[in-house]
Amino acid sequence: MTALKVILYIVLLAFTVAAPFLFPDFRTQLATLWLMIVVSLTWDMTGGQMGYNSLGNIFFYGTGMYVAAVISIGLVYDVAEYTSAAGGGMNDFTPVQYFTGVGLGMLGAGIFCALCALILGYILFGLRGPYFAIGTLGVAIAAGELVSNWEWVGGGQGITLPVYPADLDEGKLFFYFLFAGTGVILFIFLRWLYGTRFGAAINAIRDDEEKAEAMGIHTMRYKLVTWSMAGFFVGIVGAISAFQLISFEPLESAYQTINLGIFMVVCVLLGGKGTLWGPVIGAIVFHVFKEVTWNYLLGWQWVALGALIVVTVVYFQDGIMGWLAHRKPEWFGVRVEKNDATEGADR
Amino acid sequence: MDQILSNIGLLFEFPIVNLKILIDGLMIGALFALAAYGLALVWGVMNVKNLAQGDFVICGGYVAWYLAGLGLPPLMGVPAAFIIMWGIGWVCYKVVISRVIERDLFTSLLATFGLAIMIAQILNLLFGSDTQSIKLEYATLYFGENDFIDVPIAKLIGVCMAAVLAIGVIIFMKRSRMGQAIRATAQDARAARVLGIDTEKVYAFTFSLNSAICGAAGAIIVMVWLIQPFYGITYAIRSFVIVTAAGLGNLPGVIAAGLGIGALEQYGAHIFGIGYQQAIAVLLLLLVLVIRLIQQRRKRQSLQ
Amino acid sequence: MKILSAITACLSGSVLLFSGAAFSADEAKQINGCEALTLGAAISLTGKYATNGIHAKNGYEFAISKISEAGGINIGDKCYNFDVIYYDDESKGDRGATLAERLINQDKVQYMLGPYSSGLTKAIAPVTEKYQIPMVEAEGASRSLFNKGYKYLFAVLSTSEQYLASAVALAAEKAEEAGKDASSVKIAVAVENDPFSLDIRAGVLEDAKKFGMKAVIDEKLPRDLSDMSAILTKVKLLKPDLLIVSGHSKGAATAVRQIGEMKINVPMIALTHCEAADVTGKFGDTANDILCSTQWAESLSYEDALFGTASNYEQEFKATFSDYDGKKVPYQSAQATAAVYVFKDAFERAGTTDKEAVREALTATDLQTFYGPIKFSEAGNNIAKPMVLRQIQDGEYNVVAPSAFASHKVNWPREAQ
Amino acid sequence: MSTVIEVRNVSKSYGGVIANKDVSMDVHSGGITGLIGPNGSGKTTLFNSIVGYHPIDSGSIKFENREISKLNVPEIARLGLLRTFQQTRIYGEMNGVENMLISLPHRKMKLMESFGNNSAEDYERADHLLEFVGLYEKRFLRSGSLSFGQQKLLEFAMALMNEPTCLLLDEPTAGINPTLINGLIDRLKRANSEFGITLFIIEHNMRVIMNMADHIYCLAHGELLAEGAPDQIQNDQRVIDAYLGAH
Repeated sequence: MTALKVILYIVLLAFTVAAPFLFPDFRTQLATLWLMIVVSLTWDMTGGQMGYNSLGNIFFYGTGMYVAAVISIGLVYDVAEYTSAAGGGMNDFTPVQYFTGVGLGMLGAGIFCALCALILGYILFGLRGPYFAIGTLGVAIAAGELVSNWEWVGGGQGITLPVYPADLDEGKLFFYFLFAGTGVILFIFLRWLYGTRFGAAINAIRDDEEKAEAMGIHTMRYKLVTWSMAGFFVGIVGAISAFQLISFEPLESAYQTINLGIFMVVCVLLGGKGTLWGPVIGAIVFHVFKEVTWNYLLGWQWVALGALIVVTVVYFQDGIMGWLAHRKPEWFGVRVEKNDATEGADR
Repeated sequence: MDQILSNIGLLFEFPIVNLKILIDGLMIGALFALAAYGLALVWGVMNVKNLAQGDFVICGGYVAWYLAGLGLPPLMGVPAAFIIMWGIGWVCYKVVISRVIERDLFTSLLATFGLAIMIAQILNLLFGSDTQSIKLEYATLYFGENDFIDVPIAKLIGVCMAAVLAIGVIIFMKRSRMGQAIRATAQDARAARVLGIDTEKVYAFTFSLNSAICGAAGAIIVMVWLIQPFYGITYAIRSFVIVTAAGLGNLPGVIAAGLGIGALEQYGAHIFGIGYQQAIAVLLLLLVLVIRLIQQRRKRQSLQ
Repeated sequence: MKILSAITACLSGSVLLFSGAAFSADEAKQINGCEALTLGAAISLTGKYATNGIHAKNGYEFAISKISEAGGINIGDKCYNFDVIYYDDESKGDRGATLAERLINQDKVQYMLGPYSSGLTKAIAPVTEKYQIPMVEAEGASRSLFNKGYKYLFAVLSTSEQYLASAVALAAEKAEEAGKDASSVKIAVAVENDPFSLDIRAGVLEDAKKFGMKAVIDEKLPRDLSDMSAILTKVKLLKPDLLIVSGHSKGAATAVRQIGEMKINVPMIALTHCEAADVTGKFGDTANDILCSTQWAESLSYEDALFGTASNYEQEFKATFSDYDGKKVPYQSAQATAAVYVFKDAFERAGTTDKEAVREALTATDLQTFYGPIKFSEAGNNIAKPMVLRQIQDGEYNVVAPSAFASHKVNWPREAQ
Repeated sequence: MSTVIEVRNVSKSYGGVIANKDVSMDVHSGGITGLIGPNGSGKTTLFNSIVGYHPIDSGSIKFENREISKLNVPEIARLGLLRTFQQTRIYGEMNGVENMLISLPHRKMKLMESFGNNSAEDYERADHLLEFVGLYEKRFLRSGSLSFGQQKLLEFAMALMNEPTCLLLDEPTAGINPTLINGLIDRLKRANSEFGITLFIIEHNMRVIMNMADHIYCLAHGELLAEGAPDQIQNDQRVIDAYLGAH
């Protein structure tokens, strides 16, 4: 890393910390932006770096929400009673109970989702290409439908969690930094991971899985570990979202297949698949686009979004980073053949 | 649990229920099969996995509903939807699909997903999110003790039209020059091109045909059930279940799978409750995928 | 290297966009010669609740224009007029919560009108509570909203367990008239899997338990319902005495259609959302003798100074919105109007726009309106107004219960049409 | 000499067409074994059966005395039995060094080790092997941009990087510039002698295989036609007929 790079990273980090104070009115949107960044980065782990396009990563988000909610409620109350249709009127949590719930909930959600990824992956990773996408989409939809019929966690009623027990602005900062912290940790983690042998191995799976198998790479092991790492992080941000949203229900907030579930894919495609910065840039551009259309194109916002998906996928699939790599390959350390004189050297 | 057991008990206590469920299931299955047949066609011929399948169905429904509102006899809505959806399909092909055919499969999946969102939202903006249906002034036939089994003639007509359409398409594919060209392209597009078949034209035709079939299915659905802009995904999922189960280019298989899934879903809805209907459809999809996976594993292969 | 600078450029660009949006709104706007008093509302303009969301929005708009015509809201010696910032929540809870945050943070809204449906209200209420923003809502009836100790939530409508409670009581009454025990009544319940309908189910089952009745069918309808023959088949087999269906507009439409097709012969059928689904217009005779619960009916004898009588309200509302020609004005619109009216009343009594004072005034509300009396309990729900049950008799909605309001006798048992 | 691969009575047919019928052969440890036969005689089918690309109808295949006919591709590869492809397969988006590093013997790696970075030794070995096949100069080029022959050499180097016990090569000289063939033969031989890797080679080019192999099997119409030392095969009338008949 050059000194300039270090400085830029420091500037970006400083900006991350300063942002909620610079734009206090936009704290929630900034937090959501970090959520988008995290889910895009995790989607890219399998979709971009490993070549497995999942449409069902939202499964981990929803599951993370529910696991966190159940843990934080279960620490204090009986879950079934709390979630019963009348709600029981129980929502007194002391600050200690609340923060223990948040901490354990996040951790539990992450671990549970990682385990789910291992188990589901064992079945789903036998599917390749579009079948994998359809299979994962199926898992996410099925999970939402089943949870919405599961009365123990409130069924279609959803769950209402306690409110942040202290000052409001403090609460918003709290959630912003939870999201941003997860995002920064994830980014650093991925930056390191993609440089290891592990990173090379999942790239090999993406480029030619048959070859990778024939070379004796433990393809299944790497696929499972990658997906469970992605599941871990998505589970954690799901948990944070649950506490931030306070009230959520299964089909539209938790297992929101056609919202966040697709947004993350579009973000990655927009920014550039298989690159470290692509998902981040994509998430930023997408989030801004979304906020703007949702504000100024009332009613038509979804049509605009559908059009954005189609246009991105059809005409601009390499994304911003891919386009840059094409225009300026030298920025990416790609060397082009300079001369042909070496051809005869090995005769 | 008790509910499930008592529901199963009903099946044995009143055997006629089975007949009722089967009839209902087969009727809805016939329409699933129709939509799935279109999907099998585009999937097989141009390798496009069309997630907007269900939205074409709903779109066809709205066309028929709109025209009926303008005074067109409801039954004429089916051919009208067929023709108009042909046009819409052709436009979709030219603008979007033609550019994703040669690309990797995920591209077509995602592009059609975007298309699906757009269609649903445009329908919502045009017609509102209310459920809509055309009420046909036909009687209902009743059979059995206490008129237990009801078969609205409208439904019968719908199923017959579906059958006529399916047979028509089969004959077309077998006999006509275009049908032969489509089948040749499905087998090997490059070879077909070498032999002078204009594959671009074949693709455009196939996709428009698919869209038209879906439109007709939708026009039938709006007469016998109801439609809403966001119901598309239901039909898209069913189509995928059916095609995955039946395999490509296997028309009798598609019809059998369609009828079978219609019946299975009705049984599932009876036993577990109607709230699980969507879950049952999706779980069937997963089940089919897993079964196919195990088959492939035996051949030391994976499902591609 | 340049990648990083590109990224910083992107970041700062987006920041500019964000901050650009911040400097909109604000500045005292004038409406009709009075200062604007801004309310915020996230309402379903798209998605599955769009129909009813639009009914509610029309109700809000109607009230605002009426108030404006009548000279606005007089606070102290200044006059104000309401100005509502609407956002589309797409019938999605998380979207609603985000929009509420935006209304409060960016648009600096100090007062909120409610969204449509209990589910959305449930998602938004924690946010308004968090920011201590008074919200008067008219479309969230689930009891689960009123046991959370919310202090800034006020609902003009009756809670959902009351919707069909009178139908259960009616069924018990009829059974006893026929010389049978009330506990012999068998009930079939089919409700949508959402907070509102689940609360209705809870209310019905509680009441049924009091009478010792048995629920022979207890099923949930999926959200994308298009066919409920599976449930109706069971109804045919198990022959309940009372069938209860609640699933917003599409639940009502599907139920009425298939009840006709399948010749369902249940002595008493009770639904919600009949008017919103326009079942009489769509299905004609099939809808006869079906019981519909309603928060409000134009035939009731409520009245107030601004809107006149209930039937007067209906006429003027129809004159304003041509979409309602030949249909009933749904109670969803009426209660939305009432919510705005409650705000006006509270502002005038508070005599200030200070939101704490307004909240105090809201808690003390005791208002007679065209929609019925409004008085809030500690929890914020309206305890003054009863629900009424209407029966569709020859295409007309006639009030049949509770007896204090009944204009017609109930037709019982219902014959398959 | 011990037997590395032991093929016994293997039959395989594709929907009625018999590709292999009752084939038996042994590949001895440390040697170079050749497999020849006219087009369509079932050579590649046999290779695919050995490395697990498809199930066999009957018979047994053992690798180091372990039955592998029911295992699938990655499991077999992890035992140290590697193959190269007739149409080369490399990771086209990566450069030469990356291609080499990804070919490190993952089968010997524990999961935790895979999270490590490549050591200086690994780089050294990659450079050394790239030099061995004569691609050192081009090691930082995107490998997809290399010529077909160079890609083939790269694939061979990758296979060596993987430290296999036994390497199955499917037509290593096909498509290679004739002037480079001698160099390749030399390298194959050196790989065999210096690194001790058992080689099993399908080859069309008679001159090449006769020059290299110490034992040759000849397939025709899916059946084993002849086996023996190169001279024996060269003079075997049946082999000559089979090749002439194929023309």
